Amino acid sequence: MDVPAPVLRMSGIGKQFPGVRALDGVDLRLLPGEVHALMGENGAGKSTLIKVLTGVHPADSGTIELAGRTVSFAGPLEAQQAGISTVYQEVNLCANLSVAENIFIGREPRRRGRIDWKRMRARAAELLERLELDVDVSAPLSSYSLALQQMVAIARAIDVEARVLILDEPTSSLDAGEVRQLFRVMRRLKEEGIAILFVSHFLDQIYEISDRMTILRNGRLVGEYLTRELSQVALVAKMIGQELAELERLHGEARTFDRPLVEARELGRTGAVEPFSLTIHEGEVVGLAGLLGSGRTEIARLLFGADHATSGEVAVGGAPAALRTPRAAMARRIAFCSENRKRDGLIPDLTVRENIVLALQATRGWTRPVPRDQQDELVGRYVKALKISPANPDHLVRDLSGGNQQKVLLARWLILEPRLLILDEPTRGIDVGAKAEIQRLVAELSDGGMAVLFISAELEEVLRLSHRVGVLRDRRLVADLPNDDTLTTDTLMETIASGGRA
Amino acid sequence: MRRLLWPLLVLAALLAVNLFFTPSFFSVEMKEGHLYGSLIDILRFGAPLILVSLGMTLVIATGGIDLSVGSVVAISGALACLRISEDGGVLSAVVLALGLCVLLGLWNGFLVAGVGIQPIIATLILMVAGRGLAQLITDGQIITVNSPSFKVIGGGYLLTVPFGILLVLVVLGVTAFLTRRLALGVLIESVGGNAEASRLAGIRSRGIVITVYAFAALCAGVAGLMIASNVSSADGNNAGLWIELDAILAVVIGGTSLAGGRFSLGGTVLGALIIQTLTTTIYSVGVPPETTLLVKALVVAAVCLVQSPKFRDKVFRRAGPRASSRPAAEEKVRVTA
Amino acid sequence: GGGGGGSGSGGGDGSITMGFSQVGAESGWRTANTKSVQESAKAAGITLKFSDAQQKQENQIKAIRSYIQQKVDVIAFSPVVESGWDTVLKEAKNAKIPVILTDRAVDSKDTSLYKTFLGSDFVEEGRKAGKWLVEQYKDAKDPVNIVELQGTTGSAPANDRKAGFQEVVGADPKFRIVASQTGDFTRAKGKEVMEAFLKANPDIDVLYAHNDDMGLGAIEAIEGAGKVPGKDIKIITVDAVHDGMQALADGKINYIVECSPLLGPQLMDLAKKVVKNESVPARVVTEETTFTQEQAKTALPSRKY
Amino acid sequence: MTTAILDRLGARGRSVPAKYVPVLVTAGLFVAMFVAGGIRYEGFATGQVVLNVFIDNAFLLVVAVGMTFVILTGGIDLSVGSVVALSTMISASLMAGPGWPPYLVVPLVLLIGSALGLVMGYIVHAFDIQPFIVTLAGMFLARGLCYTIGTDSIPIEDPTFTAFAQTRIDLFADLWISPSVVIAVVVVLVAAYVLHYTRLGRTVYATGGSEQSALLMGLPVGRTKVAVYTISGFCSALGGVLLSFYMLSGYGLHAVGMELDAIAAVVIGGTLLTGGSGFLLGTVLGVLVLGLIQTVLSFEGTLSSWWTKIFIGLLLFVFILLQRLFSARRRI
Ligand SMILES: Nc1ncnc2c1ncn2[C@@H]1O[C@H](COP(=O)(O)OP(=O)(O)OP(=O)(O)O)[C@@H](O)[C@H]1O
Ligand SMILES: Nc1ncnc2c1ncn2[C@@H]1O[C@H](COP(=O)(O)OP(=O)(O)OP(=O)(O)O)[C@@H](O)[C@H]1O
Ligand SMILES: [Mg+2]
Ligand SMILES: [Mg+2]
Repeated sequence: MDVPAPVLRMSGIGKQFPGVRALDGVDLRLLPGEVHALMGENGAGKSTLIKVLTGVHPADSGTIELAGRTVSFAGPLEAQQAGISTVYQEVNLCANLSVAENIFIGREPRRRGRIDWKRMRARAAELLERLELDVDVSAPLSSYSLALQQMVAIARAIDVEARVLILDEPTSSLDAGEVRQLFRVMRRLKEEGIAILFVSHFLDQIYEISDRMTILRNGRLVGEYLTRELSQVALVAKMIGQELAELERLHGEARTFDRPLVEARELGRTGAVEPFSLTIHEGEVVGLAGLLGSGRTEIARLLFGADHATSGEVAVGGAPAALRTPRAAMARRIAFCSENRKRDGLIPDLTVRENIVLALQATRGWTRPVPRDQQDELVGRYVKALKISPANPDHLVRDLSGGNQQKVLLARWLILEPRLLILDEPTRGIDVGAKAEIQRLVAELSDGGMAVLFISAELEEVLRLSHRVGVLRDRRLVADLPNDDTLTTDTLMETIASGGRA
Repeated sequence: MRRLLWPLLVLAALLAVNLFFTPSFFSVEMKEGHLYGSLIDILRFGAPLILVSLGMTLVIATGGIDLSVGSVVAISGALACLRISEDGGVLSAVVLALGLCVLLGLWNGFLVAGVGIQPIIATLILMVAGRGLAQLITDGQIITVNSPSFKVIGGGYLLTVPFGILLVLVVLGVTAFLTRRLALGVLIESVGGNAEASRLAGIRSRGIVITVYAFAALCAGVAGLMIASNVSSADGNNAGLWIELDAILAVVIGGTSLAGGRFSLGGTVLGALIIQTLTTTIYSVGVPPETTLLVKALVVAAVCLVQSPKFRDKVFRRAGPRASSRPAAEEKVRVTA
Repeated sequence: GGGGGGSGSGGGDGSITMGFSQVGAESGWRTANTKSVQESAKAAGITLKFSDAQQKQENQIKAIRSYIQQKVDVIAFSPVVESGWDTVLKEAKNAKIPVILTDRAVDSKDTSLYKTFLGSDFVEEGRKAGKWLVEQYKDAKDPVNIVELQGTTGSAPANDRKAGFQEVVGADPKFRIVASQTGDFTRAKGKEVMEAFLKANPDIDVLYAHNDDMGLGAIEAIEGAGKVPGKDIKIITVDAVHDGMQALADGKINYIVECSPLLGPQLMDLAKKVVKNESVPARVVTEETTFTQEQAKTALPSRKY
Repeated sequence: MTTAILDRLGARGRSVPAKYVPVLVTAGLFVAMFVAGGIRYEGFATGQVVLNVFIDNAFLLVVAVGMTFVILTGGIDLSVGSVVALSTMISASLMAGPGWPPYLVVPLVLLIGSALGLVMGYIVHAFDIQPFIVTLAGMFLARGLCYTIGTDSIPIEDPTFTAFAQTRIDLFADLWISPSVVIAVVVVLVAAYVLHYTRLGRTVYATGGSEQSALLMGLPVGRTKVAVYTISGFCSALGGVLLSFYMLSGYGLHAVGMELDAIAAVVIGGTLLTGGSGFLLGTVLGVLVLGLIQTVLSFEGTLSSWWTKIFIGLLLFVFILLQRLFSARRRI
C-alpha cells in the first residue's frame, strides 16, 4: 500500500517538566488527506505533544519536519503562519471580545488598512451558519456557554487556510448534533488534502472519523496503527495497558423513590430558563438531556444558588429554602460541579490537595482548618480512586493535564458527601478508564442515598446512570421521562427534536 | 523556599557593599543596655515598612491593592498623639487610634467587596481624604508628645531588643498563624486566584476581602504608632508619605504577584528588608541626594532581573554549553498559508 | 457662600477680594503661613479665596486662571517653583489683576508681571547659618566635620539654604561637609538619616539642618547614640518653630535662623496698596532674625507657632 | 437628569450594549456635576470653564491615553510622571544651555520617551517581570536623571517655544483654547482609531482579556506588549512637551504623582485595571472629571488645605458610587 509523504513528521520528541517527564522519544507523522487520532489516557502527553509542535513549549529533544524541512516554531504565531491551525484543549479565546472578533482576530478583513467591522461580522455569521449555529456574533463571547465557545474556537481554526489542522478534544462538551457538523467539516477539509490531528476520549467518534492513530502511554509512544485494523478493545488495552471490563447500564433494577429531597416549583430566571418544576428524590439520579444552549446548565445553577431565580421557589427536604448564594445551597448540603473548570472551578495557582479540600474548608470556615491527616486521607483516597496523575497532591493544578484537572474538580465535590450532587458535564475530557470509574462512583453514592442531578452531552452516559431523564429544549423543561427499557438514545433524540409533544 | 533564594542573595550583596564602605557595619554592641548597630537600625527603621507590607501582602493576594495605607499611618499617629497630648492616657489613645484604623479598613473593604469598586480607586479615595483627615486631626501642625510609655512602641527597648522589632515579630507570627496554621491563607489565595470559582466553592469571599483590608489598615495603624512614637510626634502631613509604594514594591520583590493568588509572607519581609537596607546603604555610603534615585533604580532593576528565571536563562546559561536541540533560525521555513 | 466675590475689577465698594494660592500643607511651617494669611485677611476685611495646590505647579496655575475667571481684585501666591509663570501671569496682567508673590520668588525676566515680592531670602538664611558657624570656630585649628540634612531634593529652600551655607563655610578649608543627605524636611527622616551618619562618620562636630523638624529628629538619633546634642555635636537649624525654639532653649540646638511664616499682615497691607494703585517696593523682605540659646529663652513664651 | 437618561437606557433594554453603559453613565454624571457646579457657583457654567479644564489638563489627557493602552493589556506604567518631568527637564536644559532650537529638541524628547518605554516594555515581555516593578524602576531612573541634569528649575525662554506656548486659538464668542488642547484632541482621536480600527488595537484588548489565550490564538502578544509601553513612553514624553508649554520651565519635581492621576483617570473612566475592557472616551471623561473636581475646589475657594483633600475624596467617592450604582448590571 502506498503511503503519501507526510506533511508533518515529529521524531524523538522529549519534554521534561519539573518533576514530570511528559514526553519521551515520541514520533508522530501526519499524512495529507487523513484524520489522525492521537490517543492516550489523561496525562499521557497528547496536549504536550501538540504544544511542543506549535512552539508553546520548546522541545528538549527531537526534530520536527514540515513538508520535508526542519522547523522550530518560537510560538503559535509562527506555527500558524507556517500553515498549522490549532484548537487547543481548553477553550483559549478572549471572553471579553465579541464572537466575530474571536474568530477573526489577527486576520481581520481590512479595507485601506482599517478593520472592516461590517464585513467581519457578516463573514463570522456566515461561517457559524455553516456549522448550523445561529448566534449574535457581536455579543461578547463570555455571554455564551462553554459548548458554544468550543464551536467558535473550531470555527476560528477551520477558517484558516492551513495544511495541518489540530483539534485537541474539540468535542468534549459538544452534543451529537454539533459533533456531526464538525465531522462534516472535517471530511470536507480532508478531501482538500489537509492533514488533521484529532484528540478525543470518545472512542465512537474516533472510529467514525479517523483513518490512523498514534497511541501514547505515560509520555511514551506505543505505536501507530490504522484505525480499521485495531479493535476498540485492543485500543483501550494499548492505552491503559490492561483490559477494560465492558460497560453496562449501572442501575439495573427499577426502584421507587418516595422521599423528595429537592422540589423546584415554577423556578425560572428571565432570559435564561423558563419556569420549571422538578423533584429530585433521595437516592435518585436525574439526568438532563438537551441540545447545546438548551438551558441545562442554567437549571443546575439555579438549584445551587449560583444565579438568582426570578420566579418560583425551592424546597429542600420539605422546608422552603431561599437559595440565594452557593453557600446557602451548601448549607443544605447541595453541591455543584460546574462544567467550565477553568472559569468556574479550579484555582490554578493552588495545589491538587488545596483544590480538593477547598469546598470542605469553605463549609468549615477559616478558623477550623481541615486537619492534615484528614486531608491526606481524603486526597489520597480520591487521587487513587480517580487515578489522578501525577499522584502528587502538592502539584499545582495549573500544571495538570485537562482530564486530571477535571478529576480534581470532581473530587472536590465528592468528598463533601452532599445530599444532592449536581454534576454538569463531570466527565468532560476524561479518558475511558476513569470515566467508568466515575460512573461507578456516582452509582454507588446514589445507592447510598445521595441524589444526583447529572448533566452530560453524551446521551449514552445519561442513560446509563439515570433513573429519570428530564429533557430540555429552548430553555424549557419539556419532558420528564422514567428511564426504563423503552428509553434509548434514539427516543431521547426524538423527544428533544419534537419538544416533547410526540 | 527556593523562591526566596534570589531575594536573599540580593540582600546579602547589599550588606556586603556596606561592609566594604563601613567596616564596622556588622558590629552590634551594647550601649546603655540596648543593642546598637547598623543592622539593628535596619530592622528598627524597617519595622513600620514590614508591618505595612504584611497587610499589603494579604490585600494583594486577594487580587486587590491598598493605596490608603500611607494615610492610615498618618491618621493613626495623629490621633494617638492628639489623645496623649490632651489627657495622657497612652493605652486608651492606642486603642482609639487602632480602632479608627480598623474602621477605615472596613470602609475600604466595604467599597471593594460590598459596592464592587475597583480596589485601586476605592482606596485612592481614602488615600486622598485620609491625608486630609490626618491634617485635620493635627491641625496641620506637628503634635509633639512627651510620654515615655508611648515612646516605647517605636523607640523603646525590651530585654535589650528594640520594641518595634519584637512587635513586628509578634505581628508576623500572628499573621503566619492565621494564614498558614488556620485556613485563612488558602481561602485568601483562592479568592485572589479565581474569584468566581471561589464563590461557587462556597467561600465567603466578601467577608474575607473585608477582613483583609481591615487587617491591612490595622497593620498600617500599628506602623503609624511606631513612626509617631519613634520621633515622639505626629506629622499628619508627611508621616507615611509614599509608604504604599514601598510596601507594594516589597510585596512584589517578595515574589507575590500583583494579579493575586499565591503569597509569601517571608518573601515580603525580605523585600521590605531589601528596601530598608538599600535606604540605609545610600545614607551611609554617602550617595548624593541627586543620584539616590538612580541607585534605587539600578538596584530595583537588578533585583527583578535576577529574580526572573527567563533572564537567568538568557544571561547565565548563554555562556555555558547548551545542548541546542533547536535548529538555527535561518533553517526556519515560512510556508505561506 | 455663593460666589459673591466677583465684584468686578473696580474696588469701588471698598471690599477687596484676594485670590491666594498656597503651595500645599507639607509642613507645620506652611500651615502657620496659611493661618497667618487667613487670619489677617479676616482682620483686614479682605475676602479671601484660598486654594491649596498640593505641591503641584499645574494646580497653582489652574487656581490662578480660575481667579482670573472669577475676576478677583488681587492675586497672591507662593510659587511652588521659580520658573514657568510667565504665561499665566501675562493672562493676569491682561486682565488687569495685580499679582503679589509671597514666600518664594519667580525667575521671570519681565518684572512687570507682578507688583511685588514679599518673602524670606533662603540664600541669606543659609549664609546666616554659615556665618554663625565660622564665628564659633574662628579659633579652632582642627578641621570641623559638618553633616548636612537637606530639605526635599530640588525644592527651592533646600537648594538655596545649601548654597548660602556653602558659600560662607566653603571659604575656609577647615570646614568639611563630610556627609550631606536629604531628610525631606521631616523628623522621621531626619532621625533615620542621622542614625546612618553617626555610624558611618564617628567624628561629627556640627549638624546643619535645613529646618527645625529634621534637626529635632536628628537630636533623638544623637541621644540614642549616647552623645549630647548641643555639646558633642553642635546643631544649627532654620525656621524657629515652637518645638525648635524649645529645644534651643533647652540647649539641644545651638542656633536657629528664623524664617517667619507670619507674612499675613504685611501681605494684606501690600494688597490694599496695590489695589488702590499706590506704589510699593519691588521687594519686601520679611523681618527675620536669628536666635541663640539665650535669646530663645526670652522669646519662647511669646512664640505663637 | 442622569436618572432620566438611565431610565431611557433601561427602557430600551438591549439596544445599548452592556459594554457602553459605564461610559455613558460616566458621561451623564459628568454633565450632572457640571450642572450642579453651575447652580452652586456664579460664573461656573460657562463654556470657557469647560475649555479651561481641557487647557489645564491637556498634558494629563495625553499621558492618560498612553496609560489606557498599557492598562488595557493588563499592565501598568508607573514611570509616566517621571518621564514627563524628564521631558520638561531635557527640553529646558537643551534650549537654555546649548540653545538648541525647539524643532530639534521636541523630536529628541519624544524619541527618548519612546525609547524608555520600549526598554521597559522589552524587559516586561522578555523576562516576564511584573510591569509594576519594571516601571517603578523606570520611574526612579527618569526622576533620578532629572536630578542629575539639575535640581533647580530651568526657565524656557526660547522665543519660538514661548510664542507657541502662549498662542491662543480663539473660537467663537470669546472662547479660546491653547494649541496643546488641539494636540491632545488629535492624540485622542488617533489613539481611538488605533484601538478600534487596527490590529494592534484589537490585540491590545485580546492580550488584556487573556494573555495566554491571545498567545495561543497566534497573536503577536510580545510585540504588542512592547508596543503599548512604547506608546505610553511616547505619550508621556509628549505630555512632557505639553507641560513645558504650560509651565515654560523644566523641573525635576514636576508631575510628581502624575502616574496616579493618570491611572485614576483611566480607571474612573470605566477601564478595568485587570485589562481587556474599557474605552478611550472613558479615559477622556476620567481626566475631565478630575479636572472638574479641581475647578469646583477653586470656585469653592474657602476650603483649608485639609478640607480640600477630604473634599476631593468625597467628590470622588460620590462620583464613583453613583457610577457604580447606575451601571451595575441588574442581576437579581
Ligand atoms: N506546564 C506544565 N508544567 C508541568 N507539568 C506539565 C505541564 N503541562 C503538562 N504537564 C504534565 O505533563 C503530562 C502530560 O500532560 P498532557 O496535558 O500532555 O496530557 P494529555 O495527554 O493531554 O491528557 P488529557 O487527556 O487529560 O488532556 C501530565 O502529567 C501533566 O501533569
Ligand atoms: N445556540 C445558541 N444560541 C444562542 N445562545 C446560546 C446558544 N447556545 C448557548 N447559548 C447561551 O448559552 C447560555 C447557557 O446555556 P446553558 O449553558 O444553560 O446550556 P446547556 O444546556 O448547558 O448547553 P451547553 O452547556 O451544552 O451549552 C444560554 O443562556 C445562552 O445564552
Ligand atoms: Mg490534553
Ligand atoms: Mg451546559
